[in-house]
Amino acid sequence: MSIKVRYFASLKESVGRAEDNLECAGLATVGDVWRFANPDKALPDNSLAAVNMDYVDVSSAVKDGDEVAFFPPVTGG
Amino acid sequence: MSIKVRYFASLKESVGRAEDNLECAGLATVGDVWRFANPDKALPDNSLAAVNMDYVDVSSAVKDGDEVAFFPPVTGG
Amino acid sequence: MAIKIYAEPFDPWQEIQAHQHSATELAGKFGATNIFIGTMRDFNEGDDVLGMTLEHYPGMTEKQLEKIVTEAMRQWPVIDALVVHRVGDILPNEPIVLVAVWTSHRGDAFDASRYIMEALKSRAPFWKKELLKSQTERWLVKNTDGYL
Amino acid sequence: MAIKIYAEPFDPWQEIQAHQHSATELAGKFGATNIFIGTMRDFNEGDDVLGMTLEHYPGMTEKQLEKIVTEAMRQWPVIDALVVHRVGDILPNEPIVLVAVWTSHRGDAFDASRYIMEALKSRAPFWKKELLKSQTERWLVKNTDGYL
Repeated sequence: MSIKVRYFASLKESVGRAEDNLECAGLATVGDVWRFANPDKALPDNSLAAVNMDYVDVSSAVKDGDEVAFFPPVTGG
Repeated sequence: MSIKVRYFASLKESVGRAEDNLECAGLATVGDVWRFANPDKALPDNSLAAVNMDYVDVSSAVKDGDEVAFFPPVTGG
Repeated sequence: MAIKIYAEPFDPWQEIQAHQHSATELAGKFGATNIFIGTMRDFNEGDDVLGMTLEHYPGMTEKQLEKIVTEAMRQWPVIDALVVHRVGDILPNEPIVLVAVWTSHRGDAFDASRYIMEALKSRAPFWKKELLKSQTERWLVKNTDGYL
Repeated sequence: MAIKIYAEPFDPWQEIQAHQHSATELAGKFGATNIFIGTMRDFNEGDDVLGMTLEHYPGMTEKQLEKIVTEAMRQWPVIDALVVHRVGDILPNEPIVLVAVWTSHRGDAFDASRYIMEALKSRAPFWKKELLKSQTERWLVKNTDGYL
């Protein structure tokens, strides 16, 4: 399966990348995507996650073609 | 004592005057002022009253030189 | 704080900008602005309305509005506030009232602006008389709670 | 409904007027407008701030803002709404966000405008990084409740 992973703001800086294009098998959840892309780094506690631009929990399912994003609490407005 | 009385909006139309300049004695309260100026007409129930441009009850005292106003509920904004 | 009563139509955007530019102490210091504008509609209570006449009690209007804004500034950390109100003959689409509040943080701007509007609606001595399409006139009897 | 994301400075008064004029269905029909503007300040948390960079998640930003405005329109009788948000490099005094809501009655305008702002603050994917006078940069960690 193909998963596009995107990182924003301070989380982008701390992982050192804006995105990953994963070709992988056996990733069931958003949490699995993080662990596959960042095996040596835990997802920071207050992080938010989105699949295809909607907010989700890390336990949410992912499927082929999804865009998964990880980012810190938002500070707009 | 001299009391200036002012009427506004629908109350002005129903009393038929915009103001009265009373020269009188023995008027103790705002209610007295109304009754002296309008002996044949009761102050409508929902009316508001002001003395020197501050809201008051009809039982409030008046003194020489006061400007007393009577008007219906306000509808600005 | 500025309180203005106009007998002629006013442009709310020009009023706000002029006030913001003249108040040099605002520059760089406010983070939040809340603005309320009340505009005349061409219908009310099921009837077509051609126009409106707004009567007021000169002097008492300004006194009550200053009191209301002072109360708001005591309750919330308001940096500056502007209230503009029309009187006289008003046509549909014309602004009737403008309230603008400048604060550091958004919660205070919303709260203070709303406080000023609600207090103005219940205490500022203005009275509206509508001219209906049927050519009859009618006094508005009472302000609503803002949700009717 | 209109949602706009600008990488350049915008004039909130022009945005509101342009929207109001283009939305011909508004003419004569709205009685209340509530507007919130968030403006960059030249200080924050006790430090002098020279500027700010606003990062966002293109696509998700628009999707979330549309969702928020749609929620507001479902909860209150909103005639029209406009949301404008800056991204990129921002200087003190520049507007960051504009929310404008047009309704028949004032209560709905205040409620819907505030709902949109609070939801935007907690759900729209924007992130601010401040450049301090000391030349250090810092990410804002969390939006406040609006009263800090």
